Amino acid sequence: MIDTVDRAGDTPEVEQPYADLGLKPDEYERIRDILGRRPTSSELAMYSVMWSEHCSYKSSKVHLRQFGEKKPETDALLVGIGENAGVVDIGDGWAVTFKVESHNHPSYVEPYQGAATGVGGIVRDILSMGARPMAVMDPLRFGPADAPDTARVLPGVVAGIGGYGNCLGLPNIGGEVVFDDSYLGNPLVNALCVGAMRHEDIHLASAKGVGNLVVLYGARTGGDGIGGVSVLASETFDDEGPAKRPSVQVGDPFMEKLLIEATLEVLKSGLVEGIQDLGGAGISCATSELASNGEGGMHVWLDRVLLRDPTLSPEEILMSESQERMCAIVTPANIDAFLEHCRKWDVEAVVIGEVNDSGRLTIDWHDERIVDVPPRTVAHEGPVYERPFHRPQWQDTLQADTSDRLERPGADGLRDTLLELVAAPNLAGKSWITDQYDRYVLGNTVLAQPEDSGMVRIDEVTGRGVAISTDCNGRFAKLDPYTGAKLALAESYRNVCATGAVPLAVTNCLNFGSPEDPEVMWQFAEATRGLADGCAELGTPVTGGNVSFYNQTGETAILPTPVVGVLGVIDDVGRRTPMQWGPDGELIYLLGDTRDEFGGSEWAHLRGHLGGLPPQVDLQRERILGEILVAGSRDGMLTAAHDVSDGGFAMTIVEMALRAGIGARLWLPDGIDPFVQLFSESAGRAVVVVPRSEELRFSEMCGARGVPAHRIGVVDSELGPDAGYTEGTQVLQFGDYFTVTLDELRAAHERPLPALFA
Amino acid sequence: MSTRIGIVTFPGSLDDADAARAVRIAGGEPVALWHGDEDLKKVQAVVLPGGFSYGDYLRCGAIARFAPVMTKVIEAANAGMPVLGICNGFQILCETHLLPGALTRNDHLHFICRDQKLRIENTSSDWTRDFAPGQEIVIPLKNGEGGYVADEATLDRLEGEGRVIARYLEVNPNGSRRDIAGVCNERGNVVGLMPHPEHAVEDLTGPSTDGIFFFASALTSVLAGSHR
Amino acid sequence: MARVIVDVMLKPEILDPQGRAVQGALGRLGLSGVADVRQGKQFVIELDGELDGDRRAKLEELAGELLSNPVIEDYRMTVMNDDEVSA
Amino acid sequence: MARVIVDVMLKPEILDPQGRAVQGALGRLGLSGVADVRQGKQFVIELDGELDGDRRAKLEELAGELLSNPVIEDYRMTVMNDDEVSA
Ligand SMILES: Nc1ncnc2c1ncn2[C@@H]1O[C@H](COP(=O)(O)OP(=O)(O)O)[C@@H](O)[C@H]1O
Ligand SMILES: [Mg+2]
Repeated sequence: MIDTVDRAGDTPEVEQPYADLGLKPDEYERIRDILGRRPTSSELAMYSVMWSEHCSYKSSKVHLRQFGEKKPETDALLVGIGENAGVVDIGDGWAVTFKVESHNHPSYVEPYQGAATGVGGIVRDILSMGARPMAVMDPLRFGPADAPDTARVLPGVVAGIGGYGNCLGLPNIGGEVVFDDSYLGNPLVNALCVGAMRHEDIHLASAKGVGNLVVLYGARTGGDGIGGVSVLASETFDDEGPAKRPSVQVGDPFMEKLLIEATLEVLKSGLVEGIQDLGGAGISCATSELASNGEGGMHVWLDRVLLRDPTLSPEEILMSESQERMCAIVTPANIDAFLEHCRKWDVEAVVIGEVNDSGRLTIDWHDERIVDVPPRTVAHEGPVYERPFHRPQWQDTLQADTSDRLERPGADGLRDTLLELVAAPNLAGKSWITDQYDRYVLGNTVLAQPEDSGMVRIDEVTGRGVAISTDCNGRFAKLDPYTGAKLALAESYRNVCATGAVPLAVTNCLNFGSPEDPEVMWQFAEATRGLADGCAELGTPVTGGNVSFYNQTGETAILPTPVVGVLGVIDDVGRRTPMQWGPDGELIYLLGDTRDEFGGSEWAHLRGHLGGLPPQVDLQRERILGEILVAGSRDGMLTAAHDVSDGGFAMTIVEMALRAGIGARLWLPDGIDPFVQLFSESAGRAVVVVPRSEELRFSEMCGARGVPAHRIGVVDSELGPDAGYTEGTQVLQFGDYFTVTLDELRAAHERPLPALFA
Repeated sequence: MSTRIGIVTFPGSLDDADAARAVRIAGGEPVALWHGDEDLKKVQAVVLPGGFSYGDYLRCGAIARFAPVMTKVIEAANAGMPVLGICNGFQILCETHLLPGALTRNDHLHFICRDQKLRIENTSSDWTRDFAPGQEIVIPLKNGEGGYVADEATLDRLEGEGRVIARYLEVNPNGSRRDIAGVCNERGNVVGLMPHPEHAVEDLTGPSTDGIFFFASALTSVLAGSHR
Repeated sequence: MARVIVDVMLKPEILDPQGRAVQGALGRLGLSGVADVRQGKQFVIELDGELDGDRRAKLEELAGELLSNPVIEDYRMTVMNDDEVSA
Repeated sequence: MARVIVDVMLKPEILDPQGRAVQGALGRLGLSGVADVRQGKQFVIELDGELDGDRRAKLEELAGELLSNPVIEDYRMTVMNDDEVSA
């Protein structure tokens, strides 16, 4: 029997399974207070899913507020936090929107589909702002590269991201692949999408205009991921056998492609008053958010929803997470035209409701009222927790256990150390993965992997474009979450500057363990504070993001992993700085200071050590370094640039040399331990390549801004014979210490991933 | 008046805008054709672009082959109009049997995107006449089902008649028989090519600008070939 | 009600990389004596009413043209009418 | 000699975009009354010798773990020993 509003009023005593739906007793009581009666089963479904951690941000909200409170002054932000994705002004009437989201737990259960639908979801978020999706990126974290479960998860995730993104026609322009023990039972699959639009095309998720129609269009609604939001996103699954696994959502990228084209057409034609994607919490989320952001009321005929599975109950329809669906608000005058565009693209569409100003969201099922709620209480007024947090007992011990106790190689061990690092799974070439992604489609990709940032052209006439990088070293964040978050931001910022783009805005995906663990909550609080402070210092506001909690296996949380994405603008992509260095004789400079910093470094990681402090971070210095990199690109002073991070200076040089296929001679400065010079992971550094003609101008600019610029090498393709190799052999020569051929480096660098996964 | 080159958009076509850009850069006038169109809008050549028409769910190109516009494209092709199928377009041309053979799952079972070296083997087809004989080029390749297969007799005939228009060099990226990257019909007006010349038309966004020659060839052919 | 099953297989002379990969994996995972594996597709088609002469001919045609590609694939069609379907 | 056929289908509740695409195409190409299409995989496995208890159990296990993905798919295994094979 259908549980109607009337029946709920008459039967206050009915016991409801709120706990099974993840609601706490006091949360259930609050719902009863709001409604003045017990909720119907449909209302309970809506509240439970919307008040889940995933949708309500109940544990993180009090911390995320800082992103607004500490927001730097900027004119660039057209739409801030709170919408599906923030919107940034990039000039010339163009706006871009970008956001990163997690799909961690589904990707562990079913790697291919989990990752695929992760891409699908973030693309719809971007689309729902009115933007044409332009590119995707995929920051990934896995367990140890040689673990059997990684062999199950990684290929599936990669195939899923490629399978969905390639079929959708979005170039993949970057991402991350990091291996660490802590992700073994809990990989991280984050997906970023960036889209572009003209200022006047920005759309918001709001149901404006009494009498306007609510259209649900796209795929039919099925039983996918019912309860997935609350179960998959809010609970860990270690104690659950396969039998209890919730059903999996399957993506249909072809449908999503049609949805994109149909949506962009109706938006362009001015047929849409408000628009919202359907992601987690499906129709519950879309209707309650649209209603509370608009006139405040909406009526829905739920039985009109087109179903894939006719046996679904109204509760299930409300909670279904079927993919590839969108919801639009359309005036009655425009509805026929709207439906015509949908027909053209073979997209099914149906009017399921109407906007009103009743202040209520009412939903009928075959003429019976099953939902009657104030929509804001569902969408925006969920519970907010001040979760207790405290600094872990072990934090001091961890920080005291510095890498000084590790044995460092002497001068004769430097070469082997380099070859070891070059082949370490975290630093090895990722082309086995990225070659499975289309980086060319749309014809606007200017930079993609393995460059510092992905860069796409937005305006074909002027060449205006954007660059994006995502970064995070979770080991740094574990050693000191506050500094670790700032370091993630600093690296991402530096990567964007290295390509010549000016950083404008930040998105983030905060991947942590259980918020109910006060020590994890401390990591979260510290990381959030660090990121908010860092964004204030760098003048780049946070425009949106995502929080993913409960990333843990048993009691063990993952490394705190605040993935930071920085977006920058470049007014002519033709002036980008690539990482590939040019012809012989150009000079190689190392910018910034190198200190003895190995806490959380890749070198220590390879020795199974994590302890001490992460590298120092000085965002004012990062900012100035960024200015130099941008000015160098703009004024044509740089041939190439590449940021220094994991693996240190030596790794940066190797990557540049391999990209170019040309060797170089490096002279290591006296007075600094060569091991430190080569492998320390001090922040705030970059390697740039300067033509001789620009040398004076460039070093004067660095001097004037107080940035140390060490002339540290020269591009040299004819070093081979001098160094004892045959004519034509490309060689890197590191001072008097050692030489190594690019062939040897390339083999070591490219072999590991195919050997593990092909 | 510039040459009108039609670019068909099927549901799921992805590289249609890129093909249009390439036509423009080569000096032609791109004309959008829709899969449901019943006429070809007076175009003088047709490109079937890359992508995943109809999701490629059944078999690449299998469903697109039956689109209304294809009836007209087949007619025009049989009458001598230059038709180029790139990637998914090549798959569609094989499904329609305008070209022999078929494209199967890459032998390594992965989608692959790489800058691919090719040798142009035939410079008399409508889409390759602007190349120098034996010219080596680099253009992007991106596909999951690009392995060209045909029976031995067909392969021998293709070789014998000079209808292999391009061959993979250095790396065979998908297990194609005899390293075949593209073939043409007997008349040389219908060409199928697995790699993507439309992604090699600007220094900024491609590994080279070698791809332009394919489109320029078609313009040359149209100008030269009203006799066809 | 009728149910039709169409099995589509690559012709024997066409290389089947998927089948080969499966064969390798079966062996590695401890199944001995696997001489060959071929991977094909199976379509299960539910039809309203009986599958009579005309529709049957149409489906046969589409099985050979749409569901399979005669250049590389063979198909086999099995028709179950009515009561057989429940089986 | 034994031949084993393993049919793998998406579970009924899982979206099958491939099947849907085929259903649409069959309809457009003139086959009326197509109520549903599901697209699955078929593995044809040839084995040396009879498929006895142990190896049969192993194959059954691999059919449920390797050939199909238990999270989203069901499988059905048909074993033909010896003389049946030639059929
Ligand atoms: N870590 C974060 N930093 C900044 N904004 C965040 C973060 N997490 C979530 N948000 C913002 O909170 C809002 C709600 O997020 P979410 O419910 O994930 O949106 P959606 O359902 O559209 O994906 C969005 O505007 C999102 O950008
Ligand atoms: Mg959203």
